[in-house]
Amino acid sequence: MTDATLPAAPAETSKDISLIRHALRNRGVFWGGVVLLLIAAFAIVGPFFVADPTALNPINRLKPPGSAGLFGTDMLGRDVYSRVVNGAQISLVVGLSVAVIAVALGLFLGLIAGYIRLMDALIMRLMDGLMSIPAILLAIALISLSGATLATVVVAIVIPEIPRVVRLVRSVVLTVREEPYVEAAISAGTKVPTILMRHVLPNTIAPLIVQATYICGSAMLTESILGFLGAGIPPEIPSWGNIMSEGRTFFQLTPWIIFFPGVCLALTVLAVNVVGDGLRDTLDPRIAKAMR
Amino acid sequence: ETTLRVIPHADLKNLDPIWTTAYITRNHGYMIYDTLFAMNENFEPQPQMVDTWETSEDGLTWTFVLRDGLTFHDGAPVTATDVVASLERWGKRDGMGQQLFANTASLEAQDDKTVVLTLANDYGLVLESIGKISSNVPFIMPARVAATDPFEQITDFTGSGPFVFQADEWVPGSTVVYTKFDDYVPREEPVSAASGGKVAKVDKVVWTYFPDQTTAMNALMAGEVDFFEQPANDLAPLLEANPDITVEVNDPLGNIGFARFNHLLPPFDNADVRRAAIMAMKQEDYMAAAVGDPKFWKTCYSVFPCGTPLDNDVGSEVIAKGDIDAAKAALAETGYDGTPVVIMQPTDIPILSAFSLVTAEKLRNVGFEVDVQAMDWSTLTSRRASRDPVADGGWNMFHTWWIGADVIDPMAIAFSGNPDAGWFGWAEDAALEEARAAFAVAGSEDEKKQVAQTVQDRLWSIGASGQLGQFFNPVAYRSNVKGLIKSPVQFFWNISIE
Amino acid sequence: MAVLEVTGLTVELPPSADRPYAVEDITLHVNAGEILCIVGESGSGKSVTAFSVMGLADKRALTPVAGTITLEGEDLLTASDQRLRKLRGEKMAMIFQEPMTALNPVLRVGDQIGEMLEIHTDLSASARKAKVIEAMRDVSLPDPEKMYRSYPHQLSGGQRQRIMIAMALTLEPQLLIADEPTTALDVTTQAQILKLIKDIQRRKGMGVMFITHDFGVVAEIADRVAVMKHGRIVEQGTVAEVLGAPKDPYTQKLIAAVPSMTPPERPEAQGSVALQTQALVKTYGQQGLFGSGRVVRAAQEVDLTVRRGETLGIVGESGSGKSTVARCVMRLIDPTSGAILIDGENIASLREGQLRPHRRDIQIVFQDPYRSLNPRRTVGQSIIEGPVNFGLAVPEAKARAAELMKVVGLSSDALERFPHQFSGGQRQRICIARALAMEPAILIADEAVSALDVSVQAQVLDLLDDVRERFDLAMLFITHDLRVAAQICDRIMVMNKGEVVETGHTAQVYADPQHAYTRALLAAAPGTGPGT
Amino acid sequence: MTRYITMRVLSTIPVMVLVALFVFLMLRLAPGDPASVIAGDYATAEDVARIREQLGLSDPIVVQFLRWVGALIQGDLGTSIFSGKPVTELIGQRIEPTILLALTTIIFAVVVAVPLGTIAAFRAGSLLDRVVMLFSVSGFSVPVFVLGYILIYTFSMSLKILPVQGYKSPLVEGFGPFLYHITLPTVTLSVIFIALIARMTRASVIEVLEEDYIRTARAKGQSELTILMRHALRNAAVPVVTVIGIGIALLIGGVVVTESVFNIPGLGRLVLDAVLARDYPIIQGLILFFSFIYIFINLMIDLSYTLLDPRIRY
Ligand SMILES: Nc1ncnc2c1ncn2[C@@H]1O[C@H](COP(=O)(O)OP(=O)(O)OP(=O)(O)O)[C@@H](O)[C@H]1O
Ligand SMILES: Nc1ncnc2c1ncn2[C@@H]1O[C@H](COP(=O)(O)OP(=O)(O)OP(=O)(O)O)[C@@H](O)[C@H]1O
Ligand SMILES: [Mg+2]
Ligand SMILES: [Mg+2]
Repeated sequence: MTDATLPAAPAETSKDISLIRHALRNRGVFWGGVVLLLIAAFAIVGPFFVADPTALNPINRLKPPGSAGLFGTDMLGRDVYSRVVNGAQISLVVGLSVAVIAVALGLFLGLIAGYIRLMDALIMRLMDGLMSIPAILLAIALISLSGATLATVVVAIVIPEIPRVVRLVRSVVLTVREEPYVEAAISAGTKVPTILMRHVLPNTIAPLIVQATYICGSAMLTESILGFLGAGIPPEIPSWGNIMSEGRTFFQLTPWIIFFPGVCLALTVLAVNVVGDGLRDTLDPRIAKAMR
Repeated sequence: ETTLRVIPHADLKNLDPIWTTAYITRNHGYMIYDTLFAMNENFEPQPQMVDTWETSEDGLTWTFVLRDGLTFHDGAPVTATDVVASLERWGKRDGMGQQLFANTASLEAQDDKTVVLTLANDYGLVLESIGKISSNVPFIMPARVAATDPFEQITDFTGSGPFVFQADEWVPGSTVVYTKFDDYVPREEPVSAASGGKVAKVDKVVWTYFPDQTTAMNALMAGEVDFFEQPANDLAPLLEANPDITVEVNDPLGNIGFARFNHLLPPFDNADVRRAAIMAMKQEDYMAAAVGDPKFWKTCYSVFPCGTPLDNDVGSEVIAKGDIDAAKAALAETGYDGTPVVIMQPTDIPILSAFSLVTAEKLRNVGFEVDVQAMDWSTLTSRRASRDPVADGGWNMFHTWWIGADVIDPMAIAFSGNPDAGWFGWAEDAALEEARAAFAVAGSEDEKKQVAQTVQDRLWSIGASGQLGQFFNPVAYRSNVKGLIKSPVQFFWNISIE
Repeated sequence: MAVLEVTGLTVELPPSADRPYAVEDITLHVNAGEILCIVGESGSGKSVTAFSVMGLADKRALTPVAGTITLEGEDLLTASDQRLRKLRGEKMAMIFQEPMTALNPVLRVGDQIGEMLEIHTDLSASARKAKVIEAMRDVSLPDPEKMYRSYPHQLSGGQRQRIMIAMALTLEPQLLIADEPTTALDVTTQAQILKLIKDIQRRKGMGVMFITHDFGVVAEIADRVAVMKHGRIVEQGTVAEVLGAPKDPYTQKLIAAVPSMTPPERPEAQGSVALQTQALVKTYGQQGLFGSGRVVRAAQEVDLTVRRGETLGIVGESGSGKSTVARCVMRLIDPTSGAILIDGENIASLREGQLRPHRRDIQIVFQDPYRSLNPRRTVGQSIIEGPVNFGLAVPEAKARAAELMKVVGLSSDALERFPHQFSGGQRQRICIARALAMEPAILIADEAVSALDVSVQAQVLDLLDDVRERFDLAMLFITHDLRVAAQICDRIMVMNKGEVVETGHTAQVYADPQHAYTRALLAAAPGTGPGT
Repeated sequence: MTRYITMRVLSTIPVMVLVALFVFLMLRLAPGDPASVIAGDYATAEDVARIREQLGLSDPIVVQFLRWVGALIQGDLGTSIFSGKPVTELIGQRIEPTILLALTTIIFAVVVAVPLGTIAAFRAGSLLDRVVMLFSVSGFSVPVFVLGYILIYTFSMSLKILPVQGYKSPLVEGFGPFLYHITLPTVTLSVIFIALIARMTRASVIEVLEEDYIRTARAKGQSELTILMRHALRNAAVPVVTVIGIGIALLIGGVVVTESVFNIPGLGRLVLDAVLARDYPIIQGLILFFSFIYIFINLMIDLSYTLLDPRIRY
């Protein structure tokens, strides 16, 4: 009764590599990825080639592009081009760190809430509470407590994001933990932390990537809004958000101060979201099927 | 019915001009209250509610007789009792008021219309005090209202001024409505700053606060409002480009930019270090960065606003230099040990934010270690009260500005040299305090000028504060608005809409 | 006269598929008043053929490249979308395999039937309603007036399937296509549905194309049979011809693999008692703070005993509590009351930590071969997980896994592959290997073969019998397929509505059922009549 | 059902207590206090101390908290430190614009986004799908205030067809003026939700379109449009409604900026002003109010599930 002849399985060396290749076949992922890579390269290398973004030159303030610097100067006579270049780093750092922290914490809490019945109500009620505290209040409170730094802004943006990630992860866990292979692992005597890491966590990856790209984009926007409200990143540090919020009074007079960082920000947020949508389309088998 | 639609410079958060010093509340006070004396264009106190007054031979007894026809909005006549109660409440909160009462033996209502002030000793600033133009202004309220604890807010907004406050239409954060007070009897004299005949020429004044400058400007250009009290200087070119809009400077004194050191903490506990810092403060850079168009600012090296009687240049070389190299040399001599300078930067106030950044750059160039800490203005106001070391929440520097009227003479708290009663930063200089005391009793104008020069000399030689220039906020209004009054404070009487 | 004629139909698959054509050169016809059964292995193209006729095949993936389909002489492949929409429902209708998902969960069932009339007739709302109720009565749904307003989830599987049938039949189409309409249903419900379809077909003289992989069903209802394999029709003819004298080797193999309803002789098991439950009760409901108030008594006072080397079968209709008992025994859920004795020790109320040592002794093979292996882990990783948890070194565990792969008839290099690279039957065998890797004393198989077609099913059954003997296992075998139970079980336990209604030796129960429910169950098993 | 609602409402109490405690502590521990703001530039340390005393800010935090909770239990949210007005009255004055703005925004966003998402899903993978999704995502890539300025510049200053700013109550000034003034803020605020809702609708409808009952509907001969409207959308609604619910919570954040840019006297500005001035009673009252609203909306959303999907029962 042996049946040694297996159907010829496609030669697959590594599942992950093929996944990436599969994802890159999606046009959104490809082009969004290209744009993001360019921006990241610009952010890393750019600052070495531009003037000091904080150097003031008040006499030369509000000069249009061309006459003083590629993108003109702002109200303190700082070079908008070098601020935008340096801002790329800050904005990407804000976007990435908010996404990473929110996802990491949300994942941790979501796994626990979803898998351990006792913790569910407690964690979810706490999350409800967190969600009702506006980011602006947090930002100002944190800034007054520990001074305005990149970190306070990141924390202020992260905290309201966490409950949303927790909800998402929890909903995935609730369905996954009913899967027979999780029950099989329980039957095999696997301990809870291992089950979570080995069998539950991988299922949350696809929706989390999408959520993370969304958070990454919206964090960069929120950062600029905090700047607008006067509770953003310290003005000494250039970020796209605070360049725009500082330049907003000059919106009609010297639009370039807002225009250049605005275009960069829009492009980045767009690219990040396009990649996120693309990843969802390729990672979610049901949607991927429809897209074929 | 004519309505004047105004964008005020700030949100009217509360209504008690004695309880708070907020300028917007002061402006509100001028709408609904009247004062005994009022400052004219030349900063001389003129009678306003007072009809006649006389001073005794020894200068200690002052008798004031109220004008006829003064009535409160509720119809009750204004009496001497109301005046006494109002001045007493004011005297418990206002700095000049406290000084006046410190020198006063008694303040009494002799009859319905006569108030008698008896000084305990010689004091030269009686009319300057009760005719004070800026916060806190000794507004006259009904005695029952003035009976409120000065540290508690009043809840009854009955005044005797040219406009009536509409309490039920007040939306804090947004709208304040005033209507013309029909029974107000203006003086005969022509209007001159706060003094003269306060004639309400519109039926209604509506203040709508705009949190956003760009929107405020657009609303004015689109004709949705008539008057914009304090557009950002940088918006002036756009507003000027519109033929229907006039942009002009209405306040002859303007504002004085101010960099304040903490005299208690190193490195600024050393006068030489402070002077080295001041040497680097080139006013042109501050003004260009924060104000922009040179039309709206000028350099001013007198501690008293340029263009006012006490303006002088004694000891000003230190600030007039604006020279990094000189500052470097001066700092080198002090043996500065690299203690970081903590500058508090209020990010919600653009001008002060810009000042902070300019100072930071200059100090760095001079050789200071600088730590700029961004925060909101509220945090700054409470943190600046801390005398603790930096590690425990202290500070080394912050920036602010004074409206010219507030630093017009040596009595201003900004110039205090007494660290116990003085202003944040707590400068200490006995000679300075002596000179300020002398000013209070100085008789003649010349004597006053003399004392003022001494005060200024002391201020510069101890490097009390840095001075960043004199700048002017324009007002912008549509061409159908007529009759603006030149004054450091915005008044809405005498203005008509055509 | 032929209602439906398919000639030379070839449907192309997208380039990524494992073969170029879903179906190739299909020629068949359905006459009026006739039932044509299509049988064949999974993936052979039965559904594609049906969907192509209906014009419902996925346009993005499936393109007919040759052949014609005519319905009463009208060419369907060239018909416009609009014309097709008109024909669907009116002239041809279809019943789908899965009654739960084929109905829109948020619309009332009456309205869903009524939609058919709304699309194709001008009847007024009240006339429609009357007609719908009549149609529901036709398929013998109880109390149609009330059921009209029900939502699908409020009906049982059999009732839902009847709604589908009522829907398909309201407009009395000439052609009815039924794609495995009873696969998901238990035997009693299945029998009712089959009878219903046959009755209506006779009454209305429709042509029916009936797709199934159950030869019992074929024997029960078919006039003619077509056998498909790999996209082609390998044999076609009357029931008697195909079932009685199959010509094609594949058909022969299929028919040979159909298990018999007659249990073979088995020696009485003599081993020690490995597993015992005493008065096991499980009641669902009232979970959490806001849980629903519904209380389900899924298992009531269940007593069972399994000895080493013995297989106890649990049979019964869907929802009778079979899986509940298995999951309680595994302690994947907590029993409400009662005792579970493993080698004499009661594990019913042990905490998870105390349970761990027992986990080694008792293993389960789940019903669903597709979902019980983690798709992201290699087969080898899944198999060694348990032994490694219990302290076996990884290399030894791997060696044991390799050995077990041979036992279940797979090559050991399969350990490096992922589950999606295996067919359903192979996966089921991997699950068995995983369970055996723990060297358990007790093995539970929950519907371990229901999803497989007969030839694969036969292989797995042989394997189970083999390992039971080899490892002297106590086995609990859950199924709703009475033929399968007959072949593998030493003893049979019949469950109905959470209660054990009868237990006994297989041969004895089959030959002489005591309880009325057991009798009904046995009578309902398809294909028990002549022909098998 | 009633039991469920009661339990949900009751379970909000601990949440609100926690939120209240957290906010209270955060406010008191952060530097910056109203007394120094009130006292202003001329005040001496004694003045500030007296004001603190008067405002009860010099008592121990526990005492302050208990005092506040005590008043709260009697339905008193306290009075604003600055304006001296009761917090309830301040919220009352500001609630209408914010609620109506949120409402028009959600309506507008849903009306635009749901059809966009549905069309994109129906033609998933096509050029149309890409264009629609790019359009809806690009709306979400500019900060709200920049978008607001651009819209004001275009529609109010250049085309002169809409007002720059302001809010007109439909109850006082009538519906016409209300719409006239609310249009630009609504569009500004909607953009981010359009992206959110359209994306969710698309994903959800794509999934539903793969369901068997869609095939059943086709087998009946139903037209594609009716299938989308009657069968697909209804089933896709639950996640979409969830996103709308989260959107309303997000609105409270986005509305601050929109209210600033369009000068609408709403709750968003009230919070911001209160935070900047450290007007503790207003902040505390508003956060409680927000968490209440938020919990209420979540409850409504959960209840709406039972209407949208008869399988869901509580
Ligand atoms: N939409 C589709 N896209 C791609 N391939 C498809 C699609 N539908 C069917 N196929 C392929 O066509 C072949 C025939 O499938 P079909 O569904 O007709 O099988 P079946 O005989 O009905 O099997 P089962 O008994 O499992 O239902 C299979 O190989 C299947 O993978
Ligand atoms: N988690 C649960 N919560 C509530 N009720 C449940 C749960 N699991 C099962 N039930 C109910 O318990 C009853 C028995 O279910 P069980 O899964 O044991 O049936 P089964 O005999 O295995 O049926 P099938 O043949 O369909 O697998 C059913 O009515 C089912 O609806
Ligand atoms: Mg099929
Ligand atoms: Mg089961």
